[in-house]
Amino acid sequence: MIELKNIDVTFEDKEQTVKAVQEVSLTVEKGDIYGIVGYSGAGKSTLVRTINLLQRPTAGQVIVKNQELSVLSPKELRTARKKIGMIFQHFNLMRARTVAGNVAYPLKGSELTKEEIGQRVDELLELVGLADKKQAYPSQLSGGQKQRVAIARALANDPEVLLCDEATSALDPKTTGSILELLKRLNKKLDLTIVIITHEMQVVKEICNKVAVMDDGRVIESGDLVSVFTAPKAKLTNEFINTATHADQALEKIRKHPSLLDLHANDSLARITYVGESTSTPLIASLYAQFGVTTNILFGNVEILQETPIGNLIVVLNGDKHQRDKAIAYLESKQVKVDLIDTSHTVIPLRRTKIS
Amino acid sequence: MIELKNIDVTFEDKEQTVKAVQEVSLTVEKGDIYGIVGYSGAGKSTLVRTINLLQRPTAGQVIVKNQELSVLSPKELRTARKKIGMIFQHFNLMRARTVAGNVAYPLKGSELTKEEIGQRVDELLELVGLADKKQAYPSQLSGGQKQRVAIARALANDPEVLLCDEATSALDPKTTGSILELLKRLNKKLDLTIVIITHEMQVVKEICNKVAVMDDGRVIESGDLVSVFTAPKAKLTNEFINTATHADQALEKIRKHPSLLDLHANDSLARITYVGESTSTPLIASLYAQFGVTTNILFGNVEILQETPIGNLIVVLNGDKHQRDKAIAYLESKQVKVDLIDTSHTVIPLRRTKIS
Amino acid sequence: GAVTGETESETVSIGVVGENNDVWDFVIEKLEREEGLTVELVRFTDYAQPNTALAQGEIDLNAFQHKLFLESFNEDSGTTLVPIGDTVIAPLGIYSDKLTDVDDLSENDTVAIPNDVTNGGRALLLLQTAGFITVDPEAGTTPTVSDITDNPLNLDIQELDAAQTARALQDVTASIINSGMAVDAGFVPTEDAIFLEPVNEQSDPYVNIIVAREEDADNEAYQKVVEAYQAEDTKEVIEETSKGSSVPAWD
Amino acid sequence: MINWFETFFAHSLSIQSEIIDSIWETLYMVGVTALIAGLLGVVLGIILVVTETGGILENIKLYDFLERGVNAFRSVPFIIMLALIAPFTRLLVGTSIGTTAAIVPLVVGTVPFYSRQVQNALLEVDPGVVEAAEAMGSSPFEIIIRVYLKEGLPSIIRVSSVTIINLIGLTAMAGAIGAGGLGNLAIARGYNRFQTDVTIVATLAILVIVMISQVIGNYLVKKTSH
Amino acid sequence: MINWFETFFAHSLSIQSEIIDSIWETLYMVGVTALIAGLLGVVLGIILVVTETGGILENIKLYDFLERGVNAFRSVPFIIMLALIAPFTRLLVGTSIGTTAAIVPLVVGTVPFYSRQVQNALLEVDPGVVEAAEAMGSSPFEIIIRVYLKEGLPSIIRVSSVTIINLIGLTAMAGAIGAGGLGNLAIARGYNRFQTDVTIVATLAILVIVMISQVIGNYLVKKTSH
Ligand SMILES: Nc1ncnc2c1ncn2[C@@H]1O[C@H](COP(=O)(O)OP(=O)(O)OP(=O)(O)O)[C@@H](O)[C@H]1O
Ligand SMILES: Nc1ncnc2c1ncn2[C@@H]1O[C@H](COP(=O)(O)OP(=O)(O)OP(=O)(O)O)[C@@H](O)[C@H]1O
Ligand SMILES: [Mg+2]
Ligand SMILES: [Mg+2]
Repeated sequence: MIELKNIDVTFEDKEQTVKAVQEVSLTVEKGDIYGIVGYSGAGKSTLVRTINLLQRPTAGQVIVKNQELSVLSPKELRTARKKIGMIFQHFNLMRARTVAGNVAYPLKGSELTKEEIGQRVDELLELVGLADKKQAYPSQLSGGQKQRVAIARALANDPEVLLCDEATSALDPKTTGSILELLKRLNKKLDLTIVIITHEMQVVKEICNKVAVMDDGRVIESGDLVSVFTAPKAKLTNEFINTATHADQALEKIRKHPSLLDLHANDSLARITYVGESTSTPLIASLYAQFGVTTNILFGNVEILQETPIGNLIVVLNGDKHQRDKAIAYLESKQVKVDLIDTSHTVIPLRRTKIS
Repeated sequence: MIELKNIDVTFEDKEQTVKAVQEVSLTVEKGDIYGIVGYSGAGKSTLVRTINLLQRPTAGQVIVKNQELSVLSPKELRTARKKIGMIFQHFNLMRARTVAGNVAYPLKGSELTKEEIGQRVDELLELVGLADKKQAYPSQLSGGQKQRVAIARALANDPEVLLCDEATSALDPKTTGSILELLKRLNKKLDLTIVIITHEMQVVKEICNKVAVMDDGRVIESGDLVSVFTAPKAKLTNEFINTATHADQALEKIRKHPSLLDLHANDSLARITYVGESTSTPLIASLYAQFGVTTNILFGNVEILQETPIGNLIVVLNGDKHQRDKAIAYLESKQVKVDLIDTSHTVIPLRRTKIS
Repeated sequence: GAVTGETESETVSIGVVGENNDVWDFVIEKLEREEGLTVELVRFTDYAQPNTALAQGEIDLNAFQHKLFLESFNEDSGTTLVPIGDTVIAPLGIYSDKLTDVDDLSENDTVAIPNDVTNGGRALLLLQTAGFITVDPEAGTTPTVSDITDNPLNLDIQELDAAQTARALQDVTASIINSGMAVDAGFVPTEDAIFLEPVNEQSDPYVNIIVAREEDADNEAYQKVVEAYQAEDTKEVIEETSKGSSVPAWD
Repeated sequence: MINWFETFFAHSLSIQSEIIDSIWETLYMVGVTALIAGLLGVVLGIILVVTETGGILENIKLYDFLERGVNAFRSVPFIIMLALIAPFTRLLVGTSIGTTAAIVPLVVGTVPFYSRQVQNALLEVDPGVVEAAEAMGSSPFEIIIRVYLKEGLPSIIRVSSVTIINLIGLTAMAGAIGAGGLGNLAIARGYNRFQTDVTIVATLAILVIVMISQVIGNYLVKKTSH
Repeated sequence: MINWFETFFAHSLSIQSEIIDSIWETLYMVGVTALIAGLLGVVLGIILVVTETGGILENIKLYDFLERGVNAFRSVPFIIMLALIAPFTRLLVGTSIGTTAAIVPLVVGTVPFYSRQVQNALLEVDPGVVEAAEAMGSSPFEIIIRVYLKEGLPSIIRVSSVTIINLIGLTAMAGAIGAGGLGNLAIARGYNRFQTDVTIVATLAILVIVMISQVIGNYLVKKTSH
């Protein structure tokens, strides 16, 4: 559906040159919900803006539905763009139009009659929970309401591709949930292809089937969600996943919280990670049953990514040293990854030094 | 430090009247990090804007540092405002000034010399990780970078109160983490009072000691973080907490995911919630040791709120019916709350109907 | 400032309108050479200003108007400016692209006249002299279009900028053009006008004058200026440069 | 009182019908010119905005050409413009003198000014919104109509007020070609003939027209800003 | 060729020094007026912005008064303005005629126009940014200098270009009080005396001045927009 080939975007001015995107190649299949994550300033927005050629790449090709966009005539490009909805990071609502007017904007000139447009607008506003703000102007809306108008507008034209630049960043978790639900439904029902920039890993986990991680203008890792999440190759990806599961913060907290870390000779602190079937086996009970090792969960995060359960626990294993080793061996035989944590220093670098 | 008494804010225009804030009373003590959560459009921004009188309330009193703001002369109000930093939801950066110029804005006219201002700006930009964008203009920044400039600017003047309107909504989790860390440090070191609007429950959990929940212009619940989180009184608060732990979504997923729900006669699905000391006891191992009941964690979220661990698990308990009952009784004796989940229908209403 | 006339090295400023000042240039040069008197022209484009400026003492003399104009100015603004010497008379003429004889003017024809006070009223009186209209005698010497009491041919009289009357010939049947303008526009008044204002006793009000404030009427230096103007050699220059559009009128 | 009034306003009272005529002439010239120059100025202003560097139909050559043209027209003193375009005026309205003929130079004198004003007004339309329209596949024409004109409307109305008032000033000079109007009345009748009362009456009448246009402008700005 | 040129431009060649003088007169009038009217216009424009409904120093009465005043001044035809304020001019510069004296009516004629333009320009400054400055405890004076003027600078420069060009047009009328200048040369010498070549030369000289101001304006706009 979307193919980016060796995209470079460079911003130049007198003082400096910013290479916002560098040699990015990415393929999004029809029906994908493709997440793009990365630190602030990594080049995510710039990259996504090349997909509908709002940002013309300095080098490289953008191919959408087998058409190379940069060779299209302006008219053909417009036709192509009509099928690519976009939700902007800063909303870009028209302040002279009401909420309804903004949502109706892309519908004018379509084959729909005035009544049909009205109906469609009502329907869309209903979907994003703004039916009561129909006649309000953007200046009268809260941040999240503006964002929802932008979402409704992007969906108005029944796009085949939807580009979302932090489409839920201003929304509370519940509204976010509803919007994601909506997107998922559209994706399923209409085979809508979605590219979604987000910094909420929760959003990625909940909705994406593929994910790309950007750093400093480059895509450093990409692939299907579960493999990226369970076997991250790049250090940054790992960090992202950790910040998302909050395991790092938890570990730090545990270390700071003395009562939790009152470890005895027979205790060891460990981090347990597992994917898939293992969850169906009651591991902790087995450890006790087979090795007499008790497991105290200090922090736990077990979740289901794309129908695959993933576990991430920080536990204190208690038992005879010999038995603990056996227990760990047992876990590893079950494809469970165990990292013993040396409590004298921190395992994972917790902050980029420049920030702390 | 901050006292809001019976605040009302009503927006009126020809067509309609919006009661954005209604009868809100709230007290923020010195050194508090006060979280305000609520659905999009609940009135959070409007409420916070009354604290420095950017929004004059239609009725009610705003008292900051024992001064009622509305009776101050313009000059006194300005002096008061200089000690209240604010991070706006839409950043409000000055596009004619560089990043450094924006951050330096509130410093001009202070006693600092030019060099000292330069140093302070460098220091602040270092803190928010933007030292390399010092000379860039806002139009050349990414969304998250803009937000960080706004944060640096709000901190420039060493405020005693910091009002943050979704100060990290455009930031990736790691940068968010660093910013929160920074705020926490300032709070500890300088006794900075912080009011933070956010829709990221993670932010609330990580940084706030108090929280207020707003709905439709009213504060429907407020209090210290742990009690609100562990014993929510309002239904909405509950929903918020659930969406934050993602327990609802997990439950729904579990129900949709057949392999996980291959329950047998001896199995029961349960949700286990506990607070505080219970985590120190290896519960799951005990259940097996004492009752022969194995516990399989399908979803788990164990975390530490303000030094208090809180657990939220969805588990399958396997064992003889009789033993299971005993196990549950045992858990309850340990102050652990157990909700058995009837798998034939959903326990918690999952979506507001108007959105689904 | 105002000149007292006591010393020889003073400057006399004379307000004029427009840029057609060849004669003055000649006179000024002569005064400088023969009398050691420095004269400076202050050029206005507007007919209302030079008198006001003179009355306020901002210039010493002015020379742009005829007697009639001065009279009405004094009357309207309560000033007591006085003429101290006659200069020339510039007869108005009726010109046309379409007619060769003024008597060919017929019903509903359009006639353009200048819209400034100096020439506007005079143009109406010229039309009266030519026998096309009658103006209310009560309006005196500066009637306006609304003072026309009889207009048998129902002439459509258009008031235009003085420089436009010549340019508008294509759009009107006839234009009344001030002779100076006519020459600039390439006409020879004596040949091209289909009707020229007679220079006679009756035209005395239209004789141009040098004007001073009343108290300065006898100022020596100013008299020298008048003398230098009213000389034979000046006459030659006038005839030469005006191509017959101005006639010396001081004799 | 009435007597004093009658004495002071003697001239004005005697030319009441001329004053009324002048009002109509001014309204006619201003009205028709505003319509035509308004249209042309908006079109030209839009062309300037869209062809400028970074515009939606960037065309530097055309932009430079138009900008120079606008400046060239604005450099010619109006009275000369009157004469300069007389042949063109004659072509359009059959004559180069009179109230209707004045409309041609008034339009020519107003369009460059107004187009600049419109350009400045439209430059303030949020580029992000223009971009959003582009992303939705709007054609340049649609963007002009549905984004620039719609979003820029309050600003356009504001500059239109300014322009109308300028135009009223310009009509005073159209007296040179016999167009009449209040400005001409104030100058040719009041000022040149030292009939101060006529000047006052005519100027007040202009003021009333100016005020009314301003009030209408303000009202429209208020109605279109959100 | 040269011969043809000499014939055609005969008048202009004979008054070369007058042309040079006129250029200086124009530059002098425009320069000094721009400085003074620029300052006054910006001040007045700012007062209009801050006293308007919702402004940082809202004061509806003052606003209405000023707005009416601005409109009143803009209603008076310039030629009448010249005469009207002559006593004031004399008070200020000792005389009411000549190039220097012309500056007074030019300023009076330019300030109301420019202040409106400045007002329109400043209205486009993002209210959110003004609010941010208020939240940081900036005084109204600081907000004016450090927010309105700073953020609105590109717009102010744009309207200044427009105003300078208007002002150049206005100087043509200052010939009425003997101020000279290129516009006057073009009209009184070229137009009134049918010396087309003088008209052309003077108009071209005006055009050059206009173009230069425009180029400088464009450059400054580019330098101050980000
Ligand atoms: N117009 C521009 N001129 C110069 N640099 C720019 C411009 N636009 C973006 N950049 C720079 O390019 C880099 C990538 O920006 P981009 O907006 O793509 O980041 P992002 O990944 O979307 O970040 P965020 O999550 O904060 O929105 C940033 O360093 C930014 O400063
Ligand atoms: N100027 C205004 N005129 C009319 N209504 C307004 C105005 N500003 C805000 N509102 C309304 O007031 C309500 C509260 O807005 P507010 O911005 O405080 O919400 P919020 O809680 O901050 O939401 P979000 O999380 O989406 O930012 C909303 O329904 C909004 O539409
Ligand atoms: Mg971005
Ligand atoms: Mg908000």
